[in-house]
Amino acid sequence: MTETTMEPLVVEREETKSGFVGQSIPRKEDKRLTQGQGVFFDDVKRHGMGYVHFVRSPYAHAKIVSIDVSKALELDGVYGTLTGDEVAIQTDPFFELSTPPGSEIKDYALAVGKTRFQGEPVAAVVAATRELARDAAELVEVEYEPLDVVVDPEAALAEGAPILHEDAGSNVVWSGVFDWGDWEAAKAEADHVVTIDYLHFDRFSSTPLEMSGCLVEYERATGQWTLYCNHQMPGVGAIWMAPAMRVGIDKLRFVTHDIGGGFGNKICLHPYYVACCLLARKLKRPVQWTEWRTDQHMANSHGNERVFRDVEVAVKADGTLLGFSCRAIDDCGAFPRYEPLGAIIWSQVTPGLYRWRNIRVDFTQACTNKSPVGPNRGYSRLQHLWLTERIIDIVAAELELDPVEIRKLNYVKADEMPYETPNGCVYDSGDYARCLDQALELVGWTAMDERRRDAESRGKLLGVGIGSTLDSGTNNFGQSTLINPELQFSGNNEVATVKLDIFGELVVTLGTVPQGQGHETTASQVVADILGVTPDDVHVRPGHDSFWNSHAGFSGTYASQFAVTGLGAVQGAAEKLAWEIKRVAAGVFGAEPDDIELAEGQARLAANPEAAIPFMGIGAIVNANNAILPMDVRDVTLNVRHVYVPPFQLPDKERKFGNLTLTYATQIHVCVLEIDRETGAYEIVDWAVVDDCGKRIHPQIVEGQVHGAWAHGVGAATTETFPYDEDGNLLTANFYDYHVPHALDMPPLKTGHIESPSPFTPLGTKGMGEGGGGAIHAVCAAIQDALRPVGKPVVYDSHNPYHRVWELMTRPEDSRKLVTVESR
Amino acid sequence: MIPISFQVNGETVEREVDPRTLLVHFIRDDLDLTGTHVGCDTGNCGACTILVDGEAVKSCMLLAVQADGTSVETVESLAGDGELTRLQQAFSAAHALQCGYCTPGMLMSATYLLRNNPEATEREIRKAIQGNICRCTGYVNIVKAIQEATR
Amino acid sequence: MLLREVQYVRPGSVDEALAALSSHEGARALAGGQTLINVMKARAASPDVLVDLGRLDELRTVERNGDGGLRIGAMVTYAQLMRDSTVGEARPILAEVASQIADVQVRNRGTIGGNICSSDPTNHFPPLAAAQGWRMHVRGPEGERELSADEFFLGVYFTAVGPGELLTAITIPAGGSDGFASVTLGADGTCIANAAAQVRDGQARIALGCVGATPVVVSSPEDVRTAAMDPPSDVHASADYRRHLAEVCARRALEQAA
Amino acid sequence: MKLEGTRSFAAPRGTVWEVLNSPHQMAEMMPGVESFDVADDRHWRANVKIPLGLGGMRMSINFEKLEEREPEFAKLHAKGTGVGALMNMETAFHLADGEGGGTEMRWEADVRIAGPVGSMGQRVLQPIVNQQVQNVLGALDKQVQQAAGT
Repeated sequence: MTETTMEPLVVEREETKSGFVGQSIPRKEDKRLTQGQGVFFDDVKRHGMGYVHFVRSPYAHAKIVSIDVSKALELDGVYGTLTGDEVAIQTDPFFELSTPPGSEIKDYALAVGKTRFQGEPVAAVVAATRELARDAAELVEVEYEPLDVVVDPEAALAEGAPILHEDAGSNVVWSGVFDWGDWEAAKAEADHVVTIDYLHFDRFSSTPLEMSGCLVEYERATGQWTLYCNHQMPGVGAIWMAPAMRVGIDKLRFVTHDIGGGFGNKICLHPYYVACCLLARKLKRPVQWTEWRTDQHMANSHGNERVFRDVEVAVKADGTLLGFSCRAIDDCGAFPRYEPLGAIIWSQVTPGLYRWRNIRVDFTQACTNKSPVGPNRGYSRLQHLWLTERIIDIVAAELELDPVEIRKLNYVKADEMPYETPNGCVYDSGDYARCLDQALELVGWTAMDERRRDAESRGKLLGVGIGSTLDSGTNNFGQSTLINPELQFSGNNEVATVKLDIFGELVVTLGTVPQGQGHETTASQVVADILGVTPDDVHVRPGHDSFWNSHAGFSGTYASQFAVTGLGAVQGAAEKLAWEIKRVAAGVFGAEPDDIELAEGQARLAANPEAAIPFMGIGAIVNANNAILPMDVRDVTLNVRHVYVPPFQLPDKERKFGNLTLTYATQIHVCVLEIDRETGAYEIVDWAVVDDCGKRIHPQIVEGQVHGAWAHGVGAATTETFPYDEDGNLLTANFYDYHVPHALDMPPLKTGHIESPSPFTPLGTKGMGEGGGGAIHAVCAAIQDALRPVGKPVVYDSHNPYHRVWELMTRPEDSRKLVTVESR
Repeated sequence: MIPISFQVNGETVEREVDPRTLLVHFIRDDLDLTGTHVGCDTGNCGACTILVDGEAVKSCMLLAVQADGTSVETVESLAGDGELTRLQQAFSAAHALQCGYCTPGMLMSATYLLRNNPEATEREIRKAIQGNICRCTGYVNIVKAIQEATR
Repeated sequence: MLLREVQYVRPGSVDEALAALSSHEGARALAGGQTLINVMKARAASPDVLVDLGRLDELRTVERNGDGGLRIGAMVTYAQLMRDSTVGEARPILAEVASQIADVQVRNRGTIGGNICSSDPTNHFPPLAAAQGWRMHVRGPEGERELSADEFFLGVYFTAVGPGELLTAITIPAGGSDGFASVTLGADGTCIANAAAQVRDGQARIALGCVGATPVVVSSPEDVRTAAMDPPSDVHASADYRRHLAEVCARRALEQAA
Repeated sequence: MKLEGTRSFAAPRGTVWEVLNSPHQMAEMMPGVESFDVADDRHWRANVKIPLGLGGMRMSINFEKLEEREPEFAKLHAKGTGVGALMNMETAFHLADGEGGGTEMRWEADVRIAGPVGSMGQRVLQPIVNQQVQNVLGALDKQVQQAAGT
């Protein structure tokens, strides 16, 4: 077995710099987390609290005829219940982002009148213990009248399909055509037009190990709710919840501490949280809800499933790609919630990594009787990037082109950066070809033929696949206006505060809501360098408390942006504080602020380091001894706030054109796998990934994100899937059937990196972490490569369990039918 | 309710328990040792791994009554004297944790491995943590950390 | 998670266990609990009384029979099978197969008796039991019965162990050579298809798992195609694919045995 | 999940019809019936505990007779609740005179299970349902024999 390579084999541009930024210092979070002292929401208890258990619909689509909670209420230890009828009276539907018909959809905390997916909560019960709550939930009698079910998005759009939302009158949430360049001209100019009838990006989710939940306290005196929870974007949660609950946004206090993974799956928790808030108010006691694994799989949020139809690709004889067109049908499940943002978010990476200029996508999003979707690591871009990577490999296979050469020929070049895409996005920096070369070298590209022969001698088919992706980070929320011109969102922002306390302690609060990304550590590195202290001297408050932590409209941890927005805010705040400290010291020494340097926890005269005031002294002077300060320094508070606002413009709504994200990190994967000729079972035997996310604040954390994104991709490509039967039963509602790769499933990993600093961000960093699904693309490509000798089947699905591989290899003609080449 | 008496991290615990209470819930809710986590409802994820009489087990597949008369070790026992164990230090040094939710179970599985096989190979390490799901790290740095701790 | 109400008893002897099992119709034996407790968490099955066999050390022994076979107590864990030197010498396949079941934690609790009594078609030991001619020793109020695999496995989650009865041990006749092969969901994961084989005096006996409610026995891989299988179609494999895998597993198990 | 089959009985059609249409005889046939109430001749309700090795799976089942054409055709609907699951079954049987005064029965059933148990997958459910159907048919044989004997 190849030894796992932990350190990058090739390190480009090694920079020696004093300071903590760029160093993999020990994480601040680790001390508590390795001792089991992390505080996750389910660890929080309150006197007299009741446990919530949701009664969930076993039907994917049914009319609710009646709900009878009387037997549940008779059980000893039951505190009360909540039903959809109460919810419909006490709250308004959550606002919808879409234009009609999607905007007409009514989404409440509990099902009102009918249920639209299996696992949808129809009632809630609160009891003294978790077990009793479940006992009581079983006693709630719900009479359903089953309705016809539709689980396929294309079937949902067909004439006569069962309609999920009568108010919308259609299963269409949103549709629109994206048309950039001149597709018809490109097609006319092409030497080959490759048509792919059908591609399917599968449904899965990152299934964070910690389930969703909250503990809610209601204070009657002030009408205020406190939610100890694990919402990863509470600001947005509040924007959904407060209007629906008919209260001001300040009535909702969100407190998070440690969160056991989010990956986007903890953004759409508002229906559950509203139900818990109503229960806490109704029952006059704290209530606690912990989702169970089966619940999470059935009814939390899945990643978007997407079908691509009639994909046409215009190619020149030498392999130059001119453009493509397709229809995309996105399946958002029973309720849009965060959607239809996914209908635009993909266009952050419209051309993928390639230079084609003529792209036309006819996009429709449909509702089906399945779990609602929500943002999921790589949200909406990985589906589209998978499409572009599939196109490249299918085109290469059909035209007998080398998958490496066709990529290099068509990749956006390093010297073209910053590069404006056909839809106005600006790729800030990067060198894709160099990343690819490095990845190929790591995996031993030149020895691959020998390895193929060796595999063959063991009854195996060896395949190599490339997955090249972009991780677009720092959203311009103006993109929402491209789906709904009425929406009043644009730009982005993030907040941090840094203060120097009375005894010299440096305290940082973040607007973000970390779930494992090490924000406490990286923020302390940035602050330490600016203030001349060590990260140990900087206390970054763990978690997020919306009453403590200053935050802005887009605060949260999502969409690969902390290294830009979060640390941009931290940097700004630390610089402001540095200036205040210098002014205080200058005031004391009768010098100018520019004469002061900050080092070793002191403010001192640069010309005479002996003249120094420790930070403790500065803190004491401003907070407790400020009469000694000159009048012009008395505005100093040593408690500063900075809002980082990226330089965005409003996009052009007509042309759907504009810069939608600030940074573009790159990940290039190369997967090597072996398929058992007799069974279709396969094993991933080697893997290399090269990452470029600009300046790296904490290389180890960056690598960790690369590892995680890789693992999610491998899972999605191989054993993680959320399939439904025709009745709308989810078939993988637990970790038995939804197989998450474990340590034996994951091959050794070789990693490398280059650094192309972003010219657009304060620290030269780029957002990263989502990874763009690179591993999915690489596995698909490797399977297709391995199967070339057995009839050259076409890998048409993002998820390829053994049985699908077996079908591909035994009936290659079935998938070959999907592709035609018209050569002129 | 059934009376039980057992050792938890070296201290005697005597309580009455409802037979249907799972050991993991007893540890978390009754003993307030919240380092032991719940990540699934089918015994697959290993976040609830503890040692019972020195054997690694999933505490969601044991009833609290079954712990009667045993000696239980949870993650809280590892740095009992305030000093992180070699393994805990290696986890931090190798960045073997991100969100930290799987970490307690992972540490207990690794502790069990190292007690029984202090010179485990990479393959043995992977096999030893196969019952512990991590969604953040792809296991790369977890394997590395345990390797560090074997040296 | 969150079980229904249940009573619990922990007998100190097999006789006490039998008495407890007989005293209540809804009583069930709790062995390692690695299946039963999960099923109870799903509230799919709900025994009224759990009779915990955990302290019955008399069921945790491995012995060599006079005829060179093995007698294995029903409460012997997978981990015990893996490290037991008698097993290692007499029937190393048992240790090899045990090491592929689930994970370390489950192997520390899960028992050979539980594996066959739960009679899940994807389990590892039922095909071995059928291929190797295990005898299941079932004790009840009327005394002890001895059953072959054919008599023992009745259906999914369903065996010949009746109310008030208890599987106490299995005996494995002195063997020829053994093999086991599987295709799993993830490395060492749930079996999508599996097969066990034994060759003794030139005679092959192959038992297929995952393709019916109970193990399907054939005498050669060529017979798999025509064997009376009823493989389920599910998210991991279609019935046809399972049939094909059964054939491959049969051949591989036999190759290992031969 | 759709199931179907045929079965021959060594008893006249009328006898088989009677057994199949008597709620009480029906109750005797079903595995694990704990209680049985007849509301009227078209509706009845059973509490069952389907015996599995791991412990019983409890369900409360409501039966409704949808259609009958004595003595050749009947259609039943059964809806079961319990264990966080819902079972919906529609079953129909056609009776015809068989050889030697016997009866030929052709039956079909469409069983749908929803909820978390439904989600556990066909792997487990399909064989369990098959098993229960075999039990019911076996019991039906016995009942018919008894009825024919008396």
